[in-house]
Amino acid sequence: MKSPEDIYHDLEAKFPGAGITREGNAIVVPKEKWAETAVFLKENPEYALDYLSCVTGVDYKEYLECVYHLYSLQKKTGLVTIKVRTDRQKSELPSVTPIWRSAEFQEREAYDLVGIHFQGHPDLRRILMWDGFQHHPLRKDYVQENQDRPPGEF
Amino acid sequence: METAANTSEIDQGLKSELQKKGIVVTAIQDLYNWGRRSSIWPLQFGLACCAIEMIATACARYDMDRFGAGLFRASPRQADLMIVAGTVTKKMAPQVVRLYNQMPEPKYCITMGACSISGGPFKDGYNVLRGIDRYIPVDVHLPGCPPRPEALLHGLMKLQEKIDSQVIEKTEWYQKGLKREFPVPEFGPNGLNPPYNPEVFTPGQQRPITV
Amino acid sequence: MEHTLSEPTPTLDTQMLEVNLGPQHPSTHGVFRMNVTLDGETIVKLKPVMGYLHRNHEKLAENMTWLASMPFTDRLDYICSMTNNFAYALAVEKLAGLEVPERAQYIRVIVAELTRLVNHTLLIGFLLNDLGAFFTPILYAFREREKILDLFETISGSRMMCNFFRFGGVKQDVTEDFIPRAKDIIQRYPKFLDEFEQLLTTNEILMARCQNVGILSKELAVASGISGPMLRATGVPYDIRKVDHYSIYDRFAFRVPIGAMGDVYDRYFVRILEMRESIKILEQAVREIPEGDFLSAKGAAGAKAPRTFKPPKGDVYGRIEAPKGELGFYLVSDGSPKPYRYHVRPPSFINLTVLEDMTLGHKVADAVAILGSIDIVLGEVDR
Amino acid sequence: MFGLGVLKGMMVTLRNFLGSYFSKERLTTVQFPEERIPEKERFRNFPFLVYDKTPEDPRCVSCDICAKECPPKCITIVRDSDSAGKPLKRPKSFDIDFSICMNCGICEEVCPFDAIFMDHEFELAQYGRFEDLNYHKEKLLKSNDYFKKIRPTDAARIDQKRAAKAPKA
Repeated sequence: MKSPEDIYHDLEAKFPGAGITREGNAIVVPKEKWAETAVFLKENPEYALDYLSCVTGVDYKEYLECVYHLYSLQKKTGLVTIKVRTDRQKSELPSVTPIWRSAEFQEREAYDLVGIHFQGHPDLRRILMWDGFQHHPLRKDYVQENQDRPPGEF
Repeated sequence: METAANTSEIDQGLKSELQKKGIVVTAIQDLYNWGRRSSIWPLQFGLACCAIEMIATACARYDMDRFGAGLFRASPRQADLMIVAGTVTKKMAPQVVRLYNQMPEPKYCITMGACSISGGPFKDGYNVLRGIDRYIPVDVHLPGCPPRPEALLHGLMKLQEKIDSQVIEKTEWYQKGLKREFPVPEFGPNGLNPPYNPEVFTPGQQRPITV
Repeated sequence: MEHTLSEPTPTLDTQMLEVNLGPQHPSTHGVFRMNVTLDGETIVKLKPVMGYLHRNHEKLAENMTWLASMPFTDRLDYICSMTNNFAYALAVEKLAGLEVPERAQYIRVIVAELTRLVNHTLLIGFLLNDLGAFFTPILYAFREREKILDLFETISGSRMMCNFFRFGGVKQDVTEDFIPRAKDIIQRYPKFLDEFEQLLTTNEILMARCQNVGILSKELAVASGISGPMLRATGVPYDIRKVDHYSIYDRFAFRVPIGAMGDVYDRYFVRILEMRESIKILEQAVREIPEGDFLSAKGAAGAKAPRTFKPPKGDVYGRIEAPKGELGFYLVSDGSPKPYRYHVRPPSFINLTVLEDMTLGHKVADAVAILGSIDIVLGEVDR
Repeated sequence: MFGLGVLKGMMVTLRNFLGSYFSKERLTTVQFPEERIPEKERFRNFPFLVYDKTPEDPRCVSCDICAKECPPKCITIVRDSDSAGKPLKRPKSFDIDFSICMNCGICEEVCPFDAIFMDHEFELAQYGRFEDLNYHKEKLLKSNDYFKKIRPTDAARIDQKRAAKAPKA
């Protein structure tokens, strides 16, 4: 199977000058190029990465990062990790739900807990917290409410 | 625990004498309590891991039916015991309080497991309520995570002792015109408000044990 | 057979009825809610609502040491606590590069496969409970589960929350009577499975209620990231024990059962066959378990003083074939004794993605059966 | 015949019902209060403190490691100090909040002084919550003989280790 190393070189060749870099065993793809790269990785018969196993939103204090773990079921080949970054205030990322349906709930969870807005997601609502909740609890600067405060205060 | 002592007027000597001859003498009070104690119908209501231990208690090996409590009623209208088995999250708390309100009197509540007593291991969670006795009165607290099935049976026996010791005239739920309706909390921007029900709960203080 | 939506007959224009199944409902295996829009009895729209048991396991793990999260992984999928520990231990060992001694590997495989037996037996009990056989199959299932839980309690100390794995091995060695008792259970389990199958598999009501109900196609299953017995029931031969070669599963000969139609009956039957395969693995593992130490020296030091256990900076994604599907842990370490980010990839949360596609056009009673066949546990769905 | 499968299922139930009169294995109910399941030695419910001779000097030296390592943070220790204010190697108060403890046994693992172990007692249902479930030092202290009674092999191993270390210290 092509190791992440080879995939990185193929991606470099396919999208020259797009700023795709490598970090450990992961491939960092800029947010603008992520939609095309995703389609390329899925459709290309060499990789056939048709199984998106896990989507995780991570808050790195300066930027937000979304980590995708991809597998190929046809070739039974192993892990390809893709990282896509966005800044904290205007956290926008292209959604991959149209490409891999398994991202539907996981992207809603990343939006709900870490606050990454996914454009093109069919139904981007909160999935774990109630709809009136106005914070993103897994961010490092989230402040929890005090449950012992007198009933009148907030 | 200052529950009203069950002062039935029959003196024990006469009672045991008659019992030898096969005549059972009892006060209406004892008969009524014995009837309620021996057929507590729990609500079929499980939240988390303790619910699996509750089902294991209801199954063959520990057999809750021997205490009359084996018949789990799915609708709150027919249940008179709510075993809060599992973590009560802020998103689920309004439903738990609404269920408790829908149960007919006399109703009892056992908080099974550390999570429903005080939030347990998850008490620092942003979506976890620190104990259901913030909104509804709880009769028996059952620590453990999860408590063994035998511990749940012991908790049930503890509740049965409490029911035995109740005297109708003094019990809270038998007063005329009683309206025990606990307000259902609403969802706020960062949690539930009100965070607790002042009549039922004051942070850190022991609520007087209801009769 | 494609279900066509029953168009309302011209003379009778009925309204669409919006019904809430859950969060307090006997069929939802805990606190799970389905907003169902009904046209008469047929389901037109079904929106799952979760989060009623969101206990913030990932936020809590961020300010606890690596080992302190181990007892919390028991509470993720609270029916199979050993496999949750297994996935978390494997992920951290991959991150910290720890070796696991031989005997510990065998103990891990034995308890993981015993947990698979418990999980599948319970699932079939709950599935039949949803189909209306109220509490009879569950009594059989829990009778067998008690035997295995007694075994877990003798070695780990707790029936359900075992907290038995440590990074680099297991917490304590198994007691002397563990192997003979495990052999005894393994010998008697096929007899119980035959009795269970005789009770259920050829039952006409079960066949009528489960066949051709909730059909899931292969392509939709792969696209939606479905994993575990649900994926194999659609005919995709994908078992992480065979693909990832983790732990010592390569030493055991076992087959991966796959279904044909992908309906509720296939999911039921694939699990029965998987139990028989697990028994084969257990027979080999119990025979070949070597002597030796149960926890590596570094692991023991880490367990004795968890705050000195600092894995190197970096991130890792470790996954195993949990009874419900692919259970993965994505862990980011910044070199401190506390994880920087701790994410759980729960199988039942993602298997719910296709709940709506499977239930459209079916009756409400079928939706309850389909949800039962997906095998969700809310501790894992909501984390 | 259509009903054959259902009938076979009923036969299984019948066999179990009749079998329960003969084979003990099918009659699994344990009559809890009178008849109890034999306790397993490694069963861990709630922690308790061990003292050797008198409850006044427990093995615990209030080093606070268990309080730091406890996942749900349910142990609070206050170190004792003598009249001159010098801290002593003894806890003045040692509280475990049983309504938070998750029975995980990590305090027993990390304690370097073999002072805290997991108990077998599980009949702890209470009516009150704050006073009744917050166990103080007096209620937690149990003798080493009690520890030997409930957990013979562990107690033997610990005593042997302590005996080997004691003469040198």
